[in-house]
Amino acid sequence: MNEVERHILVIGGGIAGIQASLDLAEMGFYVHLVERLPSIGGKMAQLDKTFPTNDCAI
Amino acid sequence: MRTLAVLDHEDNQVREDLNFLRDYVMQLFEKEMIKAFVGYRREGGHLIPAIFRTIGELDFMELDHDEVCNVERYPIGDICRRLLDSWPEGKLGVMVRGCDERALFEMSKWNQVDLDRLVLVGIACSGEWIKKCGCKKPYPDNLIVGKPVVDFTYSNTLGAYLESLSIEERKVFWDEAFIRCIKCYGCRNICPVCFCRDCSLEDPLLVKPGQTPAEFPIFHLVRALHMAGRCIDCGLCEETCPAHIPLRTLYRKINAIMEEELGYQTGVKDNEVCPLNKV
Amino acid sequence: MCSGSVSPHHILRAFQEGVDGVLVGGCRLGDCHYQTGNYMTDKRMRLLKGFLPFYGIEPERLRVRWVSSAEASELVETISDFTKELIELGPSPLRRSPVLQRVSKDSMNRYHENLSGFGS
Amino acid sequence: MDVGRHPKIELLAYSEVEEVEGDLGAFEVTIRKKARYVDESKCTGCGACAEKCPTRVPDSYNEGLGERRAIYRYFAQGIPSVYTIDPNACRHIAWLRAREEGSNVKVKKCGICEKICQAKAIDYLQQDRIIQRKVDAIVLATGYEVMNPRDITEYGYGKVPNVITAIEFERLLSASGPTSGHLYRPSDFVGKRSIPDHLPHAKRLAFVQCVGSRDKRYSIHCSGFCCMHSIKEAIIAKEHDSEVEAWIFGMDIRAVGKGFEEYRLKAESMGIRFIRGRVAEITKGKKGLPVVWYEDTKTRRVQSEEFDIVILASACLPSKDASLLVEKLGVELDSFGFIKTRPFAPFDTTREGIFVCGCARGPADIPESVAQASSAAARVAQMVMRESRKAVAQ
Amino acid sequence: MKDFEKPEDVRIGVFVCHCGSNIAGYLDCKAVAEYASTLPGVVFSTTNLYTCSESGIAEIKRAILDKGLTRVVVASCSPRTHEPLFRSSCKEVGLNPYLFEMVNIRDQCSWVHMKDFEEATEKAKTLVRMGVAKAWFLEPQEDLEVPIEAKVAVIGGGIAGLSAAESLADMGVSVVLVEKSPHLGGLVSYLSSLAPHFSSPEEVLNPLIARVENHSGIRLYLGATVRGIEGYVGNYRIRIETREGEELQETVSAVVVAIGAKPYVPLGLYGYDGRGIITQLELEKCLRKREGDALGKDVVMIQCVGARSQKEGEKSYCGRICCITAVKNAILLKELFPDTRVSILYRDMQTYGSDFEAMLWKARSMGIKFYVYDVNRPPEVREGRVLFKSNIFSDEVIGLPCDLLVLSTPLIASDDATAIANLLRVPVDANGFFLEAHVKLRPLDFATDGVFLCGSCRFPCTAEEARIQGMGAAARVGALLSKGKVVSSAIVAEVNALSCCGCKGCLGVCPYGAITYDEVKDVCEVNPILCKGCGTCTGVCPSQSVQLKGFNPKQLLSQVHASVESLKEILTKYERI
Repeated sequence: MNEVERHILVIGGGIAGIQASLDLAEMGFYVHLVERLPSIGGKMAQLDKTFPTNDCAI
Repeated sequence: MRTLAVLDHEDNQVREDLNFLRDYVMQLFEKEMIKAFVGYRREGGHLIPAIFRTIGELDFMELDHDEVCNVERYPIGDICRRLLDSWPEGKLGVMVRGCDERALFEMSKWNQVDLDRLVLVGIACSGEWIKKCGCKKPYPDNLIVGKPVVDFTYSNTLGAYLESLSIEERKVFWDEAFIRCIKCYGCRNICPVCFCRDCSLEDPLLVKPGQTPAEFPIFHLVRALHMAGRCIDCGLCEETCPAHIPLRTLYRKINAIMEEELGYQTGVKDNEVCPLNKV
Repeated sequence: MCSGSVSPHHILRAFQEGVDGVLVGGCRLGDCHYQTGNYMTDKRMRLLKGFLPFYGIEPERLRVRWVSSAEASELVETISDFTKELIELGPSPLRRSPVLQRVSKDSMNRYHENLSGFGS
Repeated sequence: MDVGRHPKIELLAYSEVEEVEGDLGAFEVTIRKKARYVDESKCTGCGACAEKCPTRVPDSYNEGLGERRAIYRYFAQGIPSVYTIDPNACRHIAWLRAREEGSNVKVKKCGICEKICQAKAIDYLQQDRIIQRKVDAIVLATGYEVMNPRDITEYGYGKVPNVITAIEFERLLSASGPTSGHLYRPSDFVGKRSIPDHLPHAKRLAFVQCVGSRDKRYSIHCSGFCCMHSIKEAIIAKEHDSEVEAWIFGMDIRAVGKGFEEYRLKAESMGIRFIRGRVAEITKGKKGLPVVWYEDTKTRRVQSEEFDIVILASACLPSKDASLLVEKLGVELDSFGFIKTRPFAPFDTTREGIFVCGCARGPADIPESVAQASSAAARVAQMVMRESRKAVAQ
Repeated sequence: MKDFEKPEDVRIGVFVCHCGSNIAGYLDCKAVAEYASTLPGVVFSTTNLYTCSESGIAEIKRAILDKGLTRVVVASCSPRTHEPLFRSSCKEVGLNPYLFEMVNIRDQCSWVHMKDFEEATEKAKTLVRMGVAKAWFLEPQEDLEVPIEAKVAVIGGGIAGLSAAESLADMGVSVVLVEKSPHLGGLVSYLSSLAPHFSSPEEVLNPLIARVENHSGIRLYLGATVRGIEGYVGNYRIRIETREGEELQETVSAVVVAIGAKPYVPLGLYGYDGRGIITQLELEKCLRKREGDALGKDVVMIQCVGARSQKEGEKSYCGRICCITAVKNAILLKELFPDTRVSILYRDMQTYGSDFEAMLWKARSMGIKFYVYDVNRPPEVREGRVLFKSNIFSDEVIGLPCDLLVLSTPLIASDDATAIANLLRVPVDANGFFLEAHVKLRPLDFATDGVFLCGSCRFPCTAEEARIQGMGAAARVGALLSKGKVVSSAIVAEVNALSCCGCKGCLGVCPYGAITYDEVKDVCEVNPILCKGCGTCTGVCPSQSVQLKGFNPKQLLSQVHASVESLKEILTKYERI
């Protein structure tokens, strides 16, 4: 869809940053995901299970 | 030229039917409606199915006699299927009894035989035949020779008896029957509606191979399930089974359920697909 | 994958292996992700359920249950209830009664008289 | 997990954005890649180093409940699953720095992890690296910060033992948490070397809603997901141990999403009690257990109830260090401190070419964040494509 | 029948996962792994804390390379979560992804047998034995690829559909927008103003409608209904009946459903008569025309009318936006007619989020009264007064004079939701709202590929949330289309021409019409693109000629056997060893 490679910067590696990066990448953009902590996952990674379906957050 | 030797005392009813049949088939040949005709002729005291290609050969066509009749029956449906496959064009006349016709109807439903290439010459069963076979409809729809006998009592006595037993007793009965099976596949080979090229009874994971008796009850139950919506109760399987296992009763039950639960009868020409095979 | 793909072969093979019960699960009728899969299963199971007792397997040993993926509790209840029922029914007849090995002479004869009386 | 392996995503973990110039279609971004003191390409994440590392430090992933070593992985399944040395904790780095500056502070030499690492990935001298990237658009997904309830003195967080925040309780429940899922009272194990065995299980839990939310003194907004979060934690606690008694104190229980009301009814059917009203105060009871003082609207009298653990559903606040970055980018904040967006242009910040999604623009639960992330991506694609078409047209 | 690899070529690796304590907490993973190593064909077996973590994946890859594995069996959680991840990891090191089998020892074992450690371990061993048995009979498969062109249909012209259409068109995708009513805008166009910023619907809708109407990439069908949808992702043929009644067909690669919802009419509740006792939507109509003085001095609103209740005909869910609408309308009423007394009776005030909560504070500051009513003793309406027992002042009955009673009712599924669901063969939940693929991780996709949803047809949502979901759906479609092709799973049915006797028994059973009869060869054939892999045909063929790749009779029957017998017996029976 795009002739020239487009680059997008995503700041923040929580669930929102991850999903945005994935969707942008699937749409053909090159994504740079910057995350302050040593690994991505944000607050959701600290959750054991998530409502309303109770399956694990990983 | 007819050979005289065999017929010592003739029964005029059979004589009448035979002549009527011969004239009818002669007309079929004259009108070029058929290329050949499948009927019976006598060989070493037995009636065997034979192909008559010219009017002359019709002289050898025979019917059996009530007294001496030993109800010799053959898988006419299967014979027609193979003949039609080997003769790509032209029509085939065939003498059919009630069961043969039902077999052909059912086979046409499963796209195994093309009814348009068959001219059915129906003959009604009577006397000895009805007693021996005991099927529900001992006469074909395309009835040409003989009168349909309707006043007879259809009885499924063994089936009724088994239904009266308790579930354990029934199991003992069937185990005693199934253990006699020597896995000769006779029932499958003679059955007109068993036309699969690669029978799943021979899949080692379904039925344990290399042992007799055939692993039961799975061998028989799987075949019974395949009979659902197909078996036309012609009884060839039970007749041919060397161990006299009451297979017909088993398959009558499966199709009784088909009728009760899913409201479907086999062997009827309305070519409505079996409910198990449509949405 | 749909309940429609469960062939009677699998169920009969399971019973032949001597299992005490077979539970066939599927989506609720009308809820099938593949439209009509479970309608086909329903027909096959009604046929099997009617036929098994004729051989000698109690129909309760084959249970069909429409449960949607959202109803976890119903599935749990179905399975525990089915297990309870099977415990009451006892081991499968294919395991329970002694499996005949050889056919004795007199049982052969008894079988013939028995049969000839019916002239099927 | 897919992000880690997607060919089109360059993952710059443990890095921060320093400067941003330019606008839509041509942004110049300088990023500081903080030194991990571990070579990312070599480290296999085996964890041998962490086992032998002598220094123990409170683990921020477990909200300080548990401990981690100076060389650590933020959490077990984290991506990239590479270890990092915490420069402030590691004895050896402090020793190296002391030697360099010639200061005479007494620090013991170490270097155990370097010896153990078969992949030879440890590199004490690794420096921060500054990298430049040219991008067409920027998406802020800086998330939120959980309010530290210490400022609300009457709830006694930090003073009364066993009063913890929802995230801390989450770590207690989690299998990968400090107590691997066992509900022990924090006062019984925090600060101890290892978890003493056969500790008493916490049986009575109180969930206090709107801690810092809907409160003029702190933040008037409602954080959206903490009601549901507390209900979920109560249900899981009850699944872990059926004798657990859970009370949820809240003005309105906001279960507004798809399937949320049914989830709340499930909680009620499991015996979780909902008390309408705001908790007044939490004090330390006789046995050192927290006592919750609240007004029972039925009897219209002030009641008190003692609990093993009190969980404060603290507010979802805009994250402070994200706000510093956002100022640098010249993006305005709204009255609540979240990133400002225009009505019906929900992802455009005040600076063209910079977009926002997730909790950075306002409290949102996971389904909303995911939906917002997807639509922010669409918005970005739309703007960038329109921009490139305009550029081509000129 | 195909010949099989030599037995020694079958080298199976078994990976038993602890899944934190989800599995290891309730059964002995080490024992299961040790048992697995005794099974024939298993050359490597191990356990790890999280097989789905990067270290777990790395271990699988290393084992495949070092041990030359030709099969991988992972015993962990449900295939739904990580099977694609495991399959692609095998593919990355050169192992065909379909030579992989997952055994679920979490949801089907440890989670349901939490109390009996030994039996759970034994059951896990049996499940692993069944997995290894099937692994023996796995055959390599290749995924199918279908080219896809950038053309999409959007059903529904409300704010969600408009946002999706505009966003897609701007991405260069050509869009076909079908709207049942003659005008665009949907429910929003009937409102007086929109929470939380009180912007007017025209302010929001008109620019959007203008952009959509004259966007070159969007073809509009107003007053049109969708009559039929056939086909599959990349090739949906949609039959549309236009306003003039002629029927035409559009071929698109994906479909976005945005048919919105409709308000619940509270017949028989609180004496609703549409004049003195009206719904919020009817109130909005009055506010739109700015005539309010006819409404009277005292206005009372009751929340959760027909919602959050188990009664017959009422809805069990919370309508999410009715509180917000009530508070917004109350503020508007107060601004237009400052001296009317407005009070709201509610169970829980669901003004979630920052903006809506600020609106609630504003409403309180304007003197709007809020009372909590007890759900078990709902308010009664008698001669112009509303009587109710508030559970704050427990025994006192409060009577409020009421010239106008406004009932806040939830949005319910639109009438043609079931029709569209049947056309697209997608599921709806108990309340008639569409069921998305995953409520959290894929909220805007359907389980069926190529079909997406947004707006209130998924669940009631505010106008702004509908716009967000609309653009989100556009992004999901964009992601699908950008690759230019669709990779469909290799798990499809296949007819073994050698054993098929052309009886057409399977033809009538296929819900997707994927099976055709070849006159010349006298056999049935499966069109792999149309086939969705449901396997219903395999259940009906007596000679097992039609088989599902990956679930053929050999594999399934071997599992049935393995549940009881030892693996050796099965393999000898099938002359594999």
